[in-house]
Amino acid sequence: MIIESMMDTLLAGGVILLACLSLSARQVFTSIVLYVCLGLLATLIWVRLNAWDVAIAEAAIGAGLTGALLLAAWRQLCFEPSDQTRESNGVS
Amino acid sequence: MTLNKLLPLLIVLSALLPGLLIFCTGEQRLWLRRILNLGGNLSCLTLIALLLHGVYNSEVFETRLPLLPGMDLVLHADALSLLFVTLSGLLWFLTTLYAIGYLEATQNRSRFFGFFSLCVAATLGIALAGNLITFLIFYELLTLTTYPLVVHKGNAASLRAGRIYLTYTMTGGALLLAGVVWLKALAGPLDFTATGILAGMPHLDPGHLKVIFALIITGLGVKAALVPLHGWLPAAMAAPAPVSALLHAVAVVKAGAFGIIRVVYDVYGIEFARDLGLTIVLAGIAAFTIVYGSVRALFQDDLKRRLAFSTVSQVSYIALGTAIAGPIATIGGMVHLVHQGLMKITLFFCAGNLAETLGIHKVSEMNGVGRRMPLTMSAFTIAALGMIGLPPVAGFVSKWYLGAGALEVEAYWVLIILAASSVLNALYFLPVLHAAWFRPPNPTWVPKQSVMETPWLLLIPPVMTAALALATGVFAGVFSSPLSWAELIAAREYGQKLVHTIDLAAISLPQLGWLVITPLLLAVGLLIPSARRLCISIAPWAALPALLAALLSSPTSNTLPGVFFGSVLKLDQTSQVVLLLAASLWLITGVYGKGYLADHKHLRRYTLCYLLCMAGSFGLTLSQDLFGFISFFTLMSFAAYGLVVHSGTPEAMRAGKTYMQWVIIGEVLLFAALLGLSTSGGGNTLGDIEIGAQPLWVSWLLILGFGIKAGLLATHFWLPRAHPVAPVPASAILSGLMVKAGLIGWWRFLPLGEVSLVDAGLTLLSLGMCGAILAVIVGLTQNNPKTLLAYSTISQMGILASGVGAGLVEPKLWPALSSALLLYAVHHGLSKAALFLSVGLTPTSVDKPGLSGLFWGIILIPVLAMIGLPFTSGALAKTALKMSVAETTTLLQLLPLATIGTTLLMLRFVDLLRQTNRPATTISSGDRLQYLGYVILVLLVISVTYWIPQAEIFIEHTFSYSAVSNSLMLPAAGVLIFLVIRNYLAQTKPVPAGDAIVIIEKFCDRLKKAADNLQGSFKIDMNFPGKSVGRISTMLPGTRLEQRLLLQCQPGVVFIAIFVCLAFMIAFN
Amino acid sequence: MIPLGSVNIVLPLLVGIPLLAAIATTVVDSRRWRAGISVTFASLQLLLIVLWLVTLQHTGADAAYRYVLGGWNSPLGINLVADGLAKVLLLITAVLVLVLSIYSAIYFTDPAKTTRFWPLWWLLVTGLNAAFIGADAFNIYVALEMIGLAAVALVGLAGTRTALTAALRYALVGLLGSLCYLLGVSLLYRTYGTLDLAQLATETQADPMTAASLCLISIGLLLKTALLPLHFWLPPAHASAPAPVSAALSALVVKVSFYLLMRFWLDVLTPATTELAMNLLGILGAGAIFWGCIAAFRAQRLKLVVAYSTVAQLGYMFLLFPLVAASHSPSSITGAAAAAVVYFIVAHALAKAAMFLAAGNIQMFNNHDTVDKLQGLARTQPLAVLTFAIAGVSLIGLPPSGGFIAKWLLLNVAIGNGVWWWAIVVLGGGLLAAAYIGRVLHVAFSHPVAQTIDTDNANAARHPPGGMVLCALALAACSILLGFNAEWILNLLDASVEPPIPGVGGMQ
Amino acid sequence: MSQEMLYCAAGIALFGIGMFGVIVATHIIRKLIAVNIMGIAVFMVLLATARHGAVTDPIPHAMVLTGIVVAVAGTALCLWLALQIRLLGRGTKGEPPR
Amino acid sequence: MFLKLEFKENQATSGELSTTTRVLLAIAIVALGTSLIYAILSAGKAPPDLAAQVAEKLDLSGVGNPVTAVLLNFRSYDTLLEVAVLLVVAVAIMPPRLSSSAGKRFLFVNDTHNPHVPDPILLNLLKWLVPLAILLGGYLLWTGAYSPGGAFQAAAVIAGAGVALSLGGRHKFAWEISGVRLASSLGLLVFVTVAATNAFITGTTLQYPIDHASTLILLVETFTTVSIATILLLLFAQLKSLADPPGEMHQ
Repeated sequence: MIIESMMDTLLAGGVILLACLSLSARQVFTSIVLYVCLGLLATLIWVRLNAWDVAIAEAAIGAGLTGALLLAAWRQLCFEPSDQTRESNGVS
Repeated sequence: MTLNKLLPLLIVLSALLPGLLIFCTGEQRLWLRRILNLGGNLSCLTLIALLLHGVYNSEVFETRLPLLPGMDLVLHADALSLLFVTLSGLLWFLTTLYAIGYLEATQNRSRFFGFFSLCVAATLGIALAGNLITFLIFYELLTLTTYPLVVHKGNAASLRAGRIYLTYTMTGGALLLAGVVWLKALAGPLDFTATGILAGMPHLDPGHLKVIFALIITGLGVKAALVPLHGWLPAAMAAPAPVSALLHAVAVVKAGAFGIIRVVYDVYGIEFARDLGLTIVLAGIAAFTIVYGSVRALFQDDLKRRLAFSTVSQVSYIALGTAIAGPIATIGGMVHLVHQGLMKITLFFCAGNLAETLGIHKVSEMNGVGRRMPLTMSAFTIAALGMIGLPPVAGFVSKWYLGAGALEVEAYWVLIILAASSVLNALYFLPVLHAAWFRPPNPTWVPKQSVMETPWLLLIPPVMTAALALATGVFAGVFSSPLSWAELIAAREYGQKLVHTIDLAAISLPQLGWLVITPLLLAVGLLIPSARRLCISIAPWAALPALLAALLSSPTSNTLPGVFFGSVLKLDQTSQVVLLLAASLWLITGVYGKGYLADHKHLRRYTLCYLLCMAGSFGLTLSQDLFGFISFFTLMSFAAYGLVVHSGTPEAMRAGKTYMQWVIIGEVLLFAALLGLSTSGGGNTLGDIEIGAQPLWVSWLLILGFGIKAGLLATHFWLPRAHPVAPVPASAILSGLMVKAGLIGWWRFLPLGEVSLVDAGLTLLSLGMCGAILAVIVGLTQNNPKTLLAYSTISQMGILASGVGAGLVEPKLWPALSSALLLYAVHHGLSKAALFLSVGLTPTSVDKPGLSGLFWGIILIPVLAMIGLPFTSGALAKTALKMSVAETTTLLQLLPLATIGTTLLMLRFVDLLRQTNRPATTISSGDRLQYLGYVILVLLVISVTYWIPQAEIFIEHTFSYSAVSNSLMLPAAGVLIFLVIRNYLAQTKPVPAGDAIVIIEKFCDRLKKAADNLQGSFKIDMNFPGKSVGRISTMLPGTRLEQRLLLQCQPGVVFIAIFVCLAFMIAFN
Repeated sequence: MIPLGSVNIVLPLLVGIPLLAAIATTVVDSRRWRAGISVTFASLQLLLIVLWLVTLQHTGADAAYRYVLGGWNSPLGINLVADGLAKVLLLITAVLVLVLSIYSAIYFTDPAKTTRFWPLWWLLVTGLNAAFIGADAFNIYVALEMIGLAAVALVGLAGTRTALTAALRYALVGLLGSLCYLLGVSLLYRTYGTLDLAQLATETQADPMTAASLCLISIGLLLKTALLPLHFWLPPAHASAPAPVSAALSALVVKVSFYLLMRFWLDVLTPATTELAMNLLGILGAGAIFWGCIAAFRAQRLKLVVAYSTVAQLGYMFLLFPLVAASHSPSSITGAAAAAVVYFIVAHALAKAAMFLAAGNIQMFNNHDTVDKLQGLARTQPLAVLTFAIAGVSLIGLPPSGGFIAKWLLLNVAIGNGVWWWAIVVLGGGLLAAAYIGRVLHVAFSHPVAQTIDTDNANAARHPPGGMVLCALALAACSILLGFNAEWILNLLDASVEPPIPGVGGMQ
Repeated sequence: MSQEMLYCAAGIALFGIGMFGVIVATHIIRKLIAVNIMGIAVFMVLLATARHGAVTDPIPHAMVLTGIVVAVAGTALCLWLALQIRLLGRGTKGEPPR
Repeated sequence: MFLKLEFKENQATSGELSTTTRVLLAIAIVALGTSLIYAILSAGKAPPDLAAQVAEKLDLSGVGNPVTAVLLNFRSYDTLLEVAVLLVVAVAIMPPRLSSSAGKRFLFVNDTHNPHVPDPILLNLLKWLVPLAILLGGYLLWTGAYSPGGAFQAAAVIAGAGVALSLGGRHKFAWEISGVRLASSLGLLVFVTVAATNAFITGTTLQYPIDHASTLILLVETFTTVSIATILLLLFAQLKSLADPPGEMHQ
């Protein structure tokens, strides 16, 4: 029991910590990465809370896909597309 | 549904549907539009005829549509609504004809005629509305449909007019709405009933009903152009002529007036409204509007503006008739609804014709226009004469009934209003007629193209309306004339048969009123260009009735119930003396002034102020009620401003400013004091009030308030500034008479002889004494003889004030003291006036020693009287004072000091007068008038005090040895002292006039500068974003202020703040 | 089991029809088809609702309808409910959807835009209907999100930078608001174990949890309703969206969250509400009225004027709360104050939609909508100005118009309960509204200044097609017609608006 | 403190952090992360609530599943809008997007 | 809060508020949160929640997994609207133009122009990973009826595979746009159709006939999975390649 409740406390604390870190990170990229970590930690919590369905969805959508979306948008937003990429007409 | 249920709706639809259809017609489809228009007109008229027939036979016509639960849209035809419906229908027809002619080949005619019809539909709806809610709906609809008409031209002026119109009417509409909702909440559905709904509901709180009445009447008053709410009407002149005609004659102003009739009669019930005391207020406003509108009309050169102000005035007849609250007056008011409509629409048609045909917009351009456009001007003339109220035109009928109605309920003042209004109407219409018919025409006008002076469509309507106006007057007694209808209505509203006969002999105008009215009438006469010269020349004689009354009349009292909540004018022994002083001074200064100010530029203005002051001073002398007193006091104070600033020099302006500041302070204090007096004393007239029961604060306020006028120390600052700068005769009046108004005030309102107010009395006493002495010291340093005299006035008034103070401390002294003070006041008034007048005299002929001696002789007489040498009025006054204050030793000991001071001042005055070198000229006729006035005054100085009945008891003592020796020794001491300090005085720099105030003013200036600086640093950028056309804010398109708010106080923070607030408040459970 | 033929089937159909329309317009490839489908479906929807309401009137069935979706009763399943309030809102939604659909069918010509517009439009309608008839707190959350995201996407459809920025801001606000709402709902679920509003209404007590959830729900919804200090997002979003979208946003979308607020405060969580908080809402509403009017008066763009006018008009609705607090009426959601506000909502919806459409027409004609440059509009675009003016009449609250009746009812309640200061607010707001409407009309009626013809504008400007003009005018006419008989809508509400007994209620 | 209470409290703390982040952050991605954190917070409260009784309650689970999808949808829409603005911004070098 | 929105990389985490404001803000939020936690702690005993009811009715739902039962039967209306929400975003983001030159390929084309040489290991990995993910998705979909898993999870996994494929560098998105429109609305369409059919069969919308419940739910789930996967992939694709000039997206 004690171990379990310690684990819960750690998880809860970790989530809060990650949230703080993610929001106070200097670089947007770091923020995103930390957020993805947060999502994964949340998945663990969902498992702890006996919510397997949610955990799967969170891992796939909440952390995974959202993270991918954020990263994709971040690349577009935060970098001026160089001429080179334009000419090559591709998106790296 | 039977026809009875449909007919009212059909009438409204007969105007509404053509309107809507016209919107859909193309701009160029002339004939279609005309057919629609006239078809609507004619069908409307037919329906109205049906309705008339039915209502006369007491059939019921009512359309009822559900609107809300317990609230229906009711169209109901009764006699009153028919009066208005018929007028609207008829004039709509004529105006349409006119408009078709007027707007030929202009733009946007479909829009115009569409809204025109809608506007009439709304008017018809107003007329037929069967309850207050329906009325409100159509009333607002009218606002909306007239707006496009007002702005039809689309130029800057009409847009401005439209904006003003909307602002006024929207505000009015909101107030009306508030009132109606409130009333609805109290009284349920508000169906109009002939004797009033609310009369049958005694459980309602009258206070609420009064407020509601005020709300509703204000709302309606906007459209009816009651005076403070009339601003939109003259501005709306920018609209095309047919619109103005309709607006003024039928639609808008009449809607307001009609609403007032409805509310007073059918909602409140006339008797109930009278019991609530509402009608008298309305009557007052209406009366004021009548006079005001007429006066404003006088000064307009623009013809349409003149007519507009005439409308402001005339429409209020309706409200007046309603508010007088007698059956006959009601008839007058209602019949005026029709008559004014006919006459005013004629006038506007004519004005439109003039503008359209000859381009005449101004009265001054109308010379000889009668020859060029005889038919138009004939119509104009008939209507104008009707407006004035000349028989047999329609206007006479309404005025007659109004007057008779007023007499019936003993509202005599209405007669004065009617008379004044008629005179004013004459004043602004007759010159127009004169010019049009008797002056040579302007040669540059377009000559007549054909037989007609102007297109026939423009000509027929005014001629017809003029004919109608004449006919309704001539055949007023005929069955189905507007008058008969109005009688029918009034009979239904009052639920009684009417009594037509009134005993006219029972009416008499209060005689004392004439004392006040005479100068006022002359003042009004000054406004008439032609009568101006005459009025100016007889202005001094306006004081004659007062003089006669003071000399000949026995004490009487008159009550004017209609003025100022029941004003009382009373002539008793005391006021007779004061009146004598006032009348003689006014007369003398008037005569003197005629010489002094001959050929002066602003003579008219001066005379006007002079007359107003005169009326005020007479009025306040006679008034026995609070409101009368304060009103006349105010009149005098304000009019005196004109005298003070008359010369227009910078000093005069500065003095005027100081004067005005203190007058206003005084007014405020007095207002509070009299209010307190009225509430604590339980009445408005001196007979009713228990003066002795006044609270202490009232006494203090009275002392201060009147002290300002009386030049009491510490409130005297305006006096040494204002008195010297005025023209000499005005200074004489100011110093001789007006400062006494303060004294009269104390006399009337302080509990003298009843209660002992030790603190207040001692304060007054010591202030007076200090003033008496300090003023001497400051006065001695002056170089200007008039300033010196002003300080002398302060000193003398100080003595009087200390006398009053003594009376306040020791009530038992008062009977004797009052006589002494009166004597002293008369003495001082006359002598001081004489002294001032002497400053303005020209020392003639230095070369003729005899005459020179005579000159100095007559100049010295008031000086000696002032000093109080034996056998002068001064000696009598001083002895009397000394005798009556015998028990107040402090005062007694200080009086000799004051006498010495006066001696010093007078000697210095003579000194100054001698030093002033004036060129000797030949005596002109003006100078002769001056000398005449002066000499009469000097004679009065010598004699008057001995005539006064109050003086009798003191006369013997004056001739006693001790008194004589006293009055010789003290001046002698004064002469000695003067000889010692004379050289010193000559070198002293004069204390600036107004002494302490100068320091205060400097301080204030500095403060203001500091404040300006401070404001500069916090300057708020109040740029109006609407003005900057070029800049379109795209990023955050809020207003600049909002941007600032948001940038400084982030929405997120606001969000959290609201969150916290909400949480707190919910948790607060 | 309820037979299919029962009138109740209307409730799920109200969600199903727009959803099907959304799917159809997504799949179909032609612009004309999309428009055709939309107008058909909109007519169908309106017809359905009208028939439904008429049937209800005739059968005189009970007030609140429940439809048990999936046959699972309420704590487990989701129910749909339509009480008087919802019926009125559904009706007005259907009317507006039809008119706006017709308008949009003409307005949007660019195929790239129609591909997006129609599905989004119908999804928005789905959300609106779902929110109005939802009886489940979480279901309402989903509907709210749907409305919010669809509205954001529709605002973004304008494609300008301003519009996109406004849309982004709107989206963030919407998300924040929804999350607050969701947290409140989860706390409610935690406390009472149910999400059904009717059940909650019977069970709620004034305990801290309920208060906390009320607070969270309220703040979320307030943010979405744009009450005064939280209104910052509304004017840019509403002003920069395409005209029909603006109309729908102002007329319907903000009303949803207000409707929910009404629900929660007056019905579901009433025990937790306090008079103080209700008065706070009222004061903020009064502030919104004044600020909105002032800002509208000062705004430079016509659509911004209209948008700020929405801010002001929303303020009126919030007067509901203090009025209810003052009336101490037990059934506050069907009381006179609520009836007044619902009437106000309807009147405002019609008038505001008409106004936005008119503004859209004007913008299309001039290719700009800077107020100060609209001189002579009354001559060139008389019908648009007429529409604007008529809608303005209703907004000001002049008779005869729906706005007048609404204000009349509000004033009646305010005065009847002796809270006259709210009456002053109502009247003063009307005057201020007159000021900004008057300003626009003033410019419109003035002579056109000698215009240097802006070539850019001249090329792009075009006369709005007659259909668009007529749509706007029809809505304006409706808003006037609404003023002629209020009874019908009030009957629909099942509300009692009987005024206090004469002389007894009053301000004694 | 029971597990359920702990996660409830943690959820509310996360909610606060997220809200602070939404308000304070200016970068759009950070704002969106904050919004998502708020979402996770609400889910945590809900899932903790599911453990409130004796048996795990599936209804909050379903709610959270729905919530996750909605959150992703909202995030995607916001990001897309931001990208659009950025795209337009590239064309016009003007004032910075606000 | 939303006045200043930045898009470019910046270092500062909080640009527009002063420190004082932020501290005040933090205090306010902490106070709010504390009182909220207090409210939760002070709440009384657990209410009767719905777990028991769900368990009781689970047999009637046609599926064994209570979460799936709630999602697709008890509260399927929520799910319906949720799919609609996804459709909202899909439509909003959808590229407006038809891809004319995409060779009518539904999702991907080989990106031969990409100058970046993809990592061969990654490419090999992807060759295995993508089919595996699709298989996993199918499994999750199938197993969702009895154990954790279901339409959303399946769709997410499949979409993840697509994301990975696109990140591999060898492939890029090529939308046959009407196909995408159809695919994204298919789930909803089937859902609505089933609901309507239910109404005809059982008389109540969304009420499955007990016998066919599991089949129908699986049907709905399958098509929903397709739609959701398409939409999620579309979201990613649009965010990833939005910077392309619109006309040249597919050559």
